[in-house]
Amino acid sequence: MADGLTAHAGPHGDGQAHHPDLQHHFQTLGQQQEAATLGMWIFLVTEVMFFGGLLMAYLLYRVWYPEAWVEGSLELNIVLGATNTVVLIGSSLTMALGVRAAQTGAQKATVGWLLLTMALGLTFLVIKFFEYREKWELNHIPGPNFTFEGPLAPQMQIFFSLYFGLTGLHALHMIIGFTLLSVIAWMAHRGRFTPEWYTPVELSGLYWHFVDIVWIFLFPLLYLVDRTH
Amino acid sequence: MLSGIPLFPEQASNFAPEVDNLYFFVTAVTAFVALLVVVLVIIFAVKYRDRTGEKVGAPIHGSVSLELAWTIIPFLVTMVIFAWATVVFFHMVRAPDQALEIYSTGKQWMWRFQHIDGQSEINELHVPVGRPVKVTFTSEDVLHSLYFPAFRVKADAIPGRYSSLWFTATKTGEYHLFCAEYCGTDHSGMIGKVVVMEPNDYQAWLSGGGGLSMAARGEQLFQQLGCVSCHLTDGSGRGPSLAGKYGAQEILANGVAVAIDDTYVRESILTPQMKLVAGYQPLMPTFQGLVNEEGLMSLIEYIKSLPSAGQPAAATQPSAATQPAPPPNPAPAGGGSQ
Amino acid sequence: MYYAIFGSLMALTATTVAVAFVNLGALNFPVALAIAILKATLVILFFMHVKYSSQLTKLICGTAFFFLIILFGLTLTDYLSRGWFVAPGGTAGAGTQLTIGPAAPPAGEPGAEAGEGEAAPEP
Amino acid sequence: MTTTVLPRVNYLNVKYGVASWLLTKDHKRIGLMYLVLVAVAFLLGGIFAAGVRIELTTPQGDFVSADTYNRLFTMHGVTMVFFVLIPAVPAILGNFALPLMIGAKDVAFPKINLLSWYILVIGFVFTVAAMLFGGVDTGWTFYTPYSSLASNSNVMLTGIGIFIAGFSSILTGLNFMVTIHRMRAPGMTWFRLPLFVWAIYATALVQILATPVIAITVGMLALERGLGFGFFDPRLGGDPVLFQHLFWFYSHPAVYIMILPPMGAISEVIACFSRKSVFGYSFVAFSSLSIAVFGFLVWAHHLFVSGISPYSAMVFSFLSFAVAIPSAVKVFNWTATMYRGAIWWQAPMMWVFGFLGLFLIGGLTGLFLASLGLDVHLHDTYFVVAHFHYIMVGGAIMGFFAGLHFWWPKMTGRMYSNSMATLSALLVFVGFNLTFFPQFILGYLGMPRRYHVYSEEFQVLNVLSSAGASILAVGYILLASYLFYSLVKGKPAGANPWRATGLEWTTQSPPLPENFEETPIVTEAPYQYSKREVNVG
Repeated sequence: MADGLTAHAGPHGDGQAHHPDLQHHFQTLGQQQEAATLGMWIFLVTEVMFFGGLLMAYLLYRVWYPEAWVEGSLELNIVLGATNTVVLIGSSLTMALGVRAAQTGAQKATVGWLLLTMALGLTFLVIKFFEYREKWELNHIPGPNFTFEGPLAPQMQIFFSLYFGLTGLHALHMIIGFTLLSVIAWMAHRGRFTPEWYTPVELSGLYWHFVDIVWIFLFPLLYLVDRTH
Repeated sequence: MLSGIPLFPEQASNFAPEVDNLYFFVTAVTAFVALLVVVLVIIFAVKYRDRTGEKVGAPIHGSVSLELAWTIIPFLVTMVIFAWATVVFFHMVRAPDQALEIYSTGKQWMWRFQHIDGQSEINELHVPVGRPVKVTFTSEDVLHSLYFPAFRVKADAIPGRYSSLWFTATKTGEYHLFCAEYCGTDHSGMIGKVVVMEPNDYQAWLSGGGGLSMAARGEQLFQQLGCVSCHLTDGSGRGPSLAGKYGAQEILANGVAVAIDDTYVRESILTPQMKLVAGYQPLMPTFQGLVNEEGLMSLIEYIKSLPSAGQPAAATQPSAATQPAPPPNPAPAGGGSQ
Repeated sequence: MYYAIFGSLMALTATTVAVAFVNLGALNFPVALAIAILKATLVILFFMHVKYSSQLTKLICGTAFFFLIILFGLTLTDYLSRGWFVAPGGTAGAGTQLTIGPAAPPAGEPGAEAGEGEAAPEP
Repeated sequence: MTTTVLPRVNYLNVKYGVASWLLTKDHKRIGLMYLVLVAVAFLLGGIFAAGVRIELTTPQGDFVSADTYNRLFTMHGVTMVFFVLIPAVPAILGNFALPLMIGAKDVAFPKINLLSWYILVIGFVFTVAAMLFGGVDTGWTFYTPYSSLASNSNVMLTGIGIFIAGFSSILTGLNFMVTIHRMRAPGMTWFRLPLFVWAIYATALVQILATPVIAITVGMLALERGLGFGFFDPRLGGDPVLFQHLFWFYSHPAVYIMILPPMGAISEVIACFSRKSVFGYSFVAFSSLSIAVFGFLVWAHHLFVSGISPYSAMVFSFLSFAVAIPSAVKVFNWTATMYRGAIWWQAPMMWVFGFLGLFLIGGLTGLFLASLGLDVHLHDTYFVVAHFHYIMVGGAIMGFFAGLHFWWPKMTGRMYSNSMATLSALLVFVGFNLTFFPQFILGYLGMPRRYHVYSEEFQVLNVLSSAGASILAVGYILLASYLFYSLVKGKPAGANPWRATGLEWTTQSPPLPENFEETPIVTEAPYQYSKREVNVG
């Protein structure tokens, strides 16, 4: 994907007929875009498997320790979790609109939607930070200082390990996505994109939606195990 | 044993001939295939050799029937091996009921064996010839693997749970005992010997050392740790009666049926709240740190030794009649049973 | 169209939160998962334009989930069948259920502290 | 001097200086840079192996201490698996040959390609640092709880190295997959692709799908070891066997990352030196894909005695037998390819003969280990060690050398000594068998692997094994010598010294920086040896 993003750095066009963003080893701009998009999709496949290892651990221990899972989920703040879900899905919407704007060549709108997406992403991270801080104060961070009142403490530590593993990895992806978007927004601001070539916007959009999808699963898996008590 | 290069370890258990026969069969099949291919390659390489590099080969591109033949025939052959090997494996997994039980713990870097009658030994295991022996074992630290090459059996020792293996020794003598799962610095020193004895000699050996039997030691622990104050045999205590429960099934508070086996007893002592029997309050504290692996094994042996208190050990009637009757169908009871 | 998708996603989010407060017994987990899958599908199909993309993209999407299911499914063949063997004649071992038991301990007050005092070991 | 006959402009001399290499985006140069890196790692891993074999010549632990021995075999495994076998064929031969074979100017993402190399270097630096600071002693399998709770060696640093190196593999796979999808020359349809390309495609599939799982698993291990998180910790109720599941979900398919590309190279070489098209092209192509897919379904055959459910073991045993079939199909097809060929005994073909013999033994002994009843006895013994060395060295490394000797004239523009190469192949074949065949017997006798001190009755076979290892070492040193020598004194090879088909042989040796003067147009299936006179160039 980085190649798509930095494609402007190496316009080796030997003839004027070439689009400035066409890299020398591609025949056409279409080929180049298709390659970049395909590369991004394949990258997302690896991301799915990346989360897969943690999710497998989640699945196993949820089957083994259902009571700990219920109790663990009750420890989490459902209001903040739900708010973050809304925020993140909202950011997916603005991202999709941003891609649409880039596609139609609306430069200002593109920048605007991208900035809005970043703002929502930041909101998510800030809320997440407060959630983490609360867990920190309660000594719910797994490790030697982990404390939990009750007979399920060891299993709760596994629950919180998975909670922090999964949401931490997700937050890391958010931070990467945020950085990516700030570069893209800057490029959009500089007028780097045209309706013929806006691949970087499209690719970072795919990435952002993927991060959103991960959260769509994490929210019910972690926060909504069983709230009937 | 040192004369020349041996090709096979000694056959000293009921499994050894089974495994070796399978081994010979697989060796024969694979050697046949290997020779077939190697001979063909050599024949082709010599017969069709072209020193000039100028000639071209015959225009042959493939043959679907040949492809199918060498896909299907090997598949069928492997299925024969698969079926045979699986039968042998399940024979190894299913210990006979009347097996002589021995407990063991592995830790860096030694094996400790505990006989039910009270004898215990380190890096040495005495067993009688001709009688099924089941070894139940766990690890106190990292993974180990209990391996008797002459018996062709092996299983990993995993901290936090029980593994088991069984064999019937068929030949008296001394054989290797290895740790097969890498466990740190002195992994290759975590070895010992298994001594197969005539039954009479074994009895003599057993009575030579002494102390209490495991069940008796388990009973002592049962008193010391206070288990006895709740787990009354008549079922009127705060905890379920344990008499005759080993090997039966219980319904848990969350509606799941579990078998009362070594692992369940162990878990119930260490994490009593995890799998609570339906109809009981979660009152029992954990005994983590208060009882070691051998103590756990003794407790298990004690619970095993408890005779059924005249009650049917049926799974649908997990608790004594004196308890507030837990509904047999747990689902509607829901949180009520807590 | 994006707004309509967003609206559906919001509605589904509200549903999944609401359903979490309803005791459906064993169904809570499947329902929550089904809603999450539905939401993810909407995002993939529309926000990520897969509905309008090439067969190859669709295939790649499918591949990811296919192999994820292989990872989960084949690992669970181990965990879900572990209980089968130890039970003498038993059918369902402890690990065979995937649902959250309806009789999970009540929140907050598992009664452990009380239990600690009452049934503490008296050597 | 004959150097003047080399093409005046080629990718090797178009630019000079260290920077022109370190900043290159040319897939051919990157391939050579991988070759250098892998050669260093191979030397390092070989030195560790030598230490292990010297120790094992006597039953007592008299050469090194137990701790040192444990570090030696661990670092041997880590280096060879993650820094030799995983990158060797896909990243060296794949990088060099793949774009040439499909008629592309470069891979799809040249910058990512260079980045992958740097990532591997960084991973290697971490791993070497771990070794310099005292090494790591967990075995390359890093089983918990030893690795997370007990070992006091540099697990973290090594883990970070492997985590980083994993991304190199992922990005290489991604790059190749996109390249094969999007960069084929006009007319290069899927069924005109050389079989090496099919093999690389199947490999890329495994790299993309399996590698992330090892990355996250190592990450979980690091969190558990470093911060006290609980994922596998039995004290918290975690399951150490889960680590093994996740580890082997990667590490079993990883074997196919190692073996599939050499299989592809074997198909190329066998067709060329038999002067025939590969027998059953589509069966060989699809067997690569089915090996890649089936390879994901068999991992728990490493866990038969690790405490998994016996029913699960049965399922995995069945699937393991199933994955043997496509490999067998390949061997039968290669053999059939030679039937009524015109077999030209050149060096690459000698390595193919060696490969066939060793891979056959390696593959067939896999059947023993897939058999449940036998695996109980054989698991974690030297039988396993011998089996996977037959696959990974006898198969993957021999196949890699077959490919390297085949494409060496294309890479460097020069020929090596054919007789030296034949001798080297012979030495490696003989030395290898002497080293590892005794280990099958040792394994059945019950000698556990990773033993520093062993029982005296195992000594004779161990001495044989160590003796074989020294022959093996001579074979490798010879190989390195004549290849180096050829760089300086080798005769110019010409565009097509083997008179092979395939697009890579239509351009000059060494190729132009942009590979072809003009984009080739493909009009026929590969391996048309019997049809027409091949361009001699």
